[in-house]
Amino acid sequence: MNASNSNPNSDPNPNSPAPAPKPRYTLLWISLVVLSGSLLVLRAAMAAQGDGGAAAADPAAQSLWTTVGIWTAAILTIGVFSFLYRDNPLYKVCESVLIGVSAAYWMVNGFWTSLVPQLFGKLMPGLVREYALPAMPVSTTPGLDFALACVPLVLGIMLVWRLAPKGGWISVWPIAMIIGVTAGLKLVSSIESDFMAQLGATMRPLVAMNGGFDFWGTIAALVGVVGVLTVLTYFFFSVEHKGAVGKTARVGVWFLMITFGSAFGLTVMGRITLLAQRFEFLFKDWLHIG
Amino acid sequence: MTTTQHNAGGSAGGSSFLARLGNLDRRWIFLAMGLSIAVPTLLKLRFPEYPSPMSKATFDAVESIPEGAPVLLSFDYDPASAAELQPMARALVHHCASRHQKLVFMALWPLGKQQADKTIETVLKPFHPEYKEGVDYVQLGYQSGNEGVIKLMATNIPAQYPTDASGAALKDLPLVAGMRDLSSFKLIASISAGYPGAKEWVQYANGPMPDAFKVVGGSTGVQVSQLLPYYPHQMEGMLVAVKGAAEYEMLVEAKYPIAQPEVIGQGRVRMGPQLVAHLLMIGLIVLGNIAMVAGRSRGGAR
Amino acid sequence: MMREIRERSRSTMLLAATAAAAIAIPCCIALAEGAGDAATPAGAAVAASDSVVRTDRGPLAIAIVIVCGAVIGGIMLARTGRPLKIRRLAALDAVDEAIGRATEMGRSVLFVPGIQDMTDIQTVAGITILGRVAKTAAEYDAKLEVPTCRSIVMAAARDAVQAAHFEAGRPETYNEGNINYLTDEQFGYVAAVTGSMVRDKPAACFYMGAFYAESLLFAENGNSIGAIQIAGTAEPSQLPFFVAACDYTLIGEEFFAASAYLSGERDQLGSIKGQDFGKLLAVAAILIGCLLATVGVFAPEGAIAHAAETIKTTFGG
Amino acid sequence: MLQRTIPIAILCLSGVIMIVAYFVSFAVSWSETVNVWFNILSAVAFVLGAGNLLAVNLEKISSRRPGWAYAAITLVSFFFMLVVGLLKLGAVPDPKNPLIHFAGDYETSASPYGWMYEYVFSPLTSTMFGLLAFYVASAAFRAFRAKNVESILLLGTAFIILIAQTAAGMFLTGWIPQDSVFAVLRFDSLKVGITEHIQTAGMRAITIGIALGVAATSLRLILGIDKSYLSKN
Repeated sequence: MNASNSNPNSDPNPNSPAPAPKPRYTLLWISLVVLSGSLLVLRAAMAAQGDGGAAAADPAAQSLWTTVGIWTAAILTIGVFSFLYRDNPLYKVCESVLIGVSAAYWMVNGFWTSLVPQLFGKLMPGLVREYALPAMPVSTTPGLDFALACVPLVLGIMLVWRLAPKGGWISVWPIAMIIGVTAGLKLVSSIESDFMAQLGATMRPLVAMNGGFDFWGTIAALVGVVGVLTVLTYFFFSVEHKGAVGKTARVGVWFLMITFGSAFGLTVMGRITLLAQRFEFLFKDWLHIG
Repeated sequence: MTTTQHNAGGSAGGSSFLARLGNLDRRWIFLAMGLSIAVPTLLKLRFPEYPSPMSKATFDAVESIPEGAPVLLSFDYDPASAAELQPMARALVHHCASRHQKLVFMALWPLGKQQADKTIETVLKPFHPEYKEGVDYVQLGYQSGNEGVIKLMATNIPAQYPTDASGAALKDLPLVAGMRDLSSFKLIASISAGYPGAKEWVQYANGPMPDAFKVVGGSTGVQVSQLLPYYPHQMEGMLVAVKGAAEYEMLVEAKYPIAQPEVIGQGRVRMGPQLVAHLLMIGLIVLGNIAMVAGRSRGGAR
Repeated sequence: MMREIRERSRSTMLLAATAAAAIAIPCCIALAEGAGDAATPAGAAVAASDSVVRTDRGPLAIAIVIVCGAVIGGIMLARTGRPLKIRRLAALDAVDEAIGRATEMGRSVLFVPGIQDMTDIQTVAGITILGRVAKTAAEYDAKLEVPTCRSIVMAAARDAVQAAHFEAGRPETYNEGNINYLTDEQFGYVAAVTGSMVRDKPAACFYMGAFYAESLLFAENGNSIGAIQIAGTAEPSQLPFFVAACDYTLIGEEFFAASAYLSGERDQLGSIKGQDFGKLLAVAAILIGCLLATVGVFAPEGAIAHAAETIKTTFGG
Repeated sequence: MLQRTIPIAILCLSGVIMIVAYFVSFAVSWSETVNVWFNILSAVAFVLGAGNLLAVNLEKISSRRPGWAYAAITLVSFFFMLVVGLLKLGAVPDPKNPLIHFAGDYETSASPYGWMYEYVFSPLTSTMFGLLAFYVASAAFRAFRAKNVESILLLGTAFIILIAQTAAGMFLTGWIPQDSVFAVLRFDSLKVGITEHIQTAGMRAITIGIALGVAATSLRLILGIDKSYLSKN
């Protein structure tokens, strides 16, 4: 780190583009993929048809769709994995489908969970209750609700106005409001729960007594406070990291490195679980093995 | 993925195996990783677990509240993180139900409600049939608003949740009819995969009323470093990743055995691939360093 | 030009005064109504729910005044014309180099402003940095691609990049089509961005904003195409991955300082000084708190132990 | 004026109001109200996003740029999902109000929208997420090299935590008695020591720094010093 913030492992000379992989590797990889792929498909096709796990109790038509669904999911799963080998048409299809489906998913979600109940439901409650949300509670202050719902409506129109040929600058107004509110909220909450609370949590006795003098407890307490102080020193921008400040900041960097190493190690577990779950799906739900 | 790594060592020109290893085509690493997870998954390998202090603290936090007291369970994750978190949710619900706590389920993530429903179906209904909806447990469901939901619940639960997930008014449900704010609960457990989640529960629920209830959290491995500063003062217990789930499962199962152990044994099954994959990672780190040293001693003059 | 500067500085002063007053008002009220109850927040919360002003939040109000006061003080100090020394951040020095390299190689520059909406201050800081990166890119005439995960971020990013082109004196080279919305879904966005990385092979990748699990997916794919990668985030959980896999990383506070640093404006540099002053106060508070608590260990019933406890509760620790 | 001064004033005012509201009892719920506004606003903003998505992909298709077929796939899947979702096609009727079509549940896997979620959207996203396991491995191999003190600390800590996370830690050092002086050398104690003391300290300092950074950035925006979000038409 050398008291600067370039990363310890950065490669100062990133590789230049390289020629295509050697043909013998390509052949090996392709045959590996084709072989395992055909084995998988064979196994899946031979597996009991249509009892896709949980859906076994469902009616026959449902079961067909479940089978189709599991096959679709399996192919898409393998398609995404294929990106690990190299970019390829199957991955590109998966990517395109994912972009389209997910963009629409969030739009539909926004429409039915935000726009309908919170905007239309306030602007024209009768209509919404009649056609979409019969269980929507009747408001005691319909006038106020209407007025409050008009604000985001107007802001929304201003935001979308940038599509219009003239006066697109007006869309900066709602963006300014969003940023302003965010700034105000975060200013308060970060000082309250991050700044003050963390300071309070650091203020601990530097000596641990557990009946008598607790050696390891004291070491732990000292490490905790020294760690916070040295890392904070690293974050000082006004002073160059030289002399005593530099040495302290260097210790701070060590603390940071241990922190990051530890966080990295802790994360691995979750990532592996996620992958294991995908394999569980392929083996159990699709191939019916294991 | 095709470019860089596999030929950058070409300059060594047919040199030693170790030096070239430094520029190993990363697809070999991918293959090794794939196998190290796929094989144990297929063979269902299981290893013993030893409860860590944090998992034990979580267990003790639940044990320390009076039996039958109300508990709020917030499902702040979606299916993407269910692999790590669902085992915790199952064990936690079984633990609470075995102690006859009153359970209130809710979600800060849209798909968290689904996860809560799944947990009710797989754990609560089959193994604790005495639990009646509305009396012993309530499913409030999801409300948008992130930490805003917590803030409002801290002062006024009915304002945030006029009805439960099925549309029944809160005042008609005996369990929650008299609840005004979060201080009605003795324990709040947030199983979370990010924002909003356990951190927000600490900030906005525990922050304004630090003594009203205990907060415990389950989190994915990646989130844990964000939550560590809050343990053990603002958060009494923490379950970390699938390992935390596995350890907690052991603690719960030892005291409250369940008819079908596999229902709350998912966490331990998923620890199998962990060992092999972790060993692989350790091997890779060692290998990378050997390769670096070998490469350095060869190319030292450059 | 001069008139604009004058107008700007006048409005800034005006706004500064308004904001300072507005921040100070609640604090004054809080103090007037007696922040004494603050030592017992739970009790105060109940009492405060009936009054107009949340007296239980008195300590917070004071903390806000102190922190904001420090930052405003830093800005005022900058305006006196004293020389401002801010240490160099290697990651920022590398920005020009990375864009220059991309230009030389005839490849594009990729800027990812995180996956959160404008309701996250990290995204706002990311967009600020985008403005500076875009200005350099416009000067070098490098192609800058900005895929976004939110529609509003796309709108804001377009404004910022367009402004940067104006500032660089090359409004004609601004191309709205390089700043696109992909999808709100985290992994859909990742799939699209990593896919295009592998295909277009940008020579420089910037990741500035709020990142979650995608950090390593971006960074490892960026590495595989040999791009220079500069990351900045205040998402503590993702810092390890950026630190391990990118060439340069702006860690937490550095990321926020970077947006001010890159502007080169005196006011903004002054605010970094203010941040430092805030840190100095934090260090002092920790030292005093620890000292009192340590003394308190030896005299658990004494006044010092009581003081230490009061301070700790006031901070909410 | 309209393009610069007013947005700055709006930003300043809304920021200050939110700060003040935190200290006023009757304004406690204001942040929830604006949160609702944001949700609506971002839902409205989808018009911008969808418009852009359409424009980009249609342009690719009409100009027959390389990969235009994939753009077509994107559009088809987008429209299919959008139409079945917005119109709630094939939704399961609400048992209480079977006659109101739009009251139906469109998210169960029995409806086309739910099916797409369950078998297309969800496997794709979780597999993308699962790819991380591979990248974590390659990052560890490539980046964890003992080049200097800092990187030794980084990789050493990761090494210890990785071992301690699994049964291997117990296998290697589990024989050291818990109450002996050497108990600190047990992998599980090392892990607890590192995460609870060093990592906590590091994260605390990072968090304090970030809090100051957030506060300063927010203030810069509220005071109108940072105006990079403004366009210059």
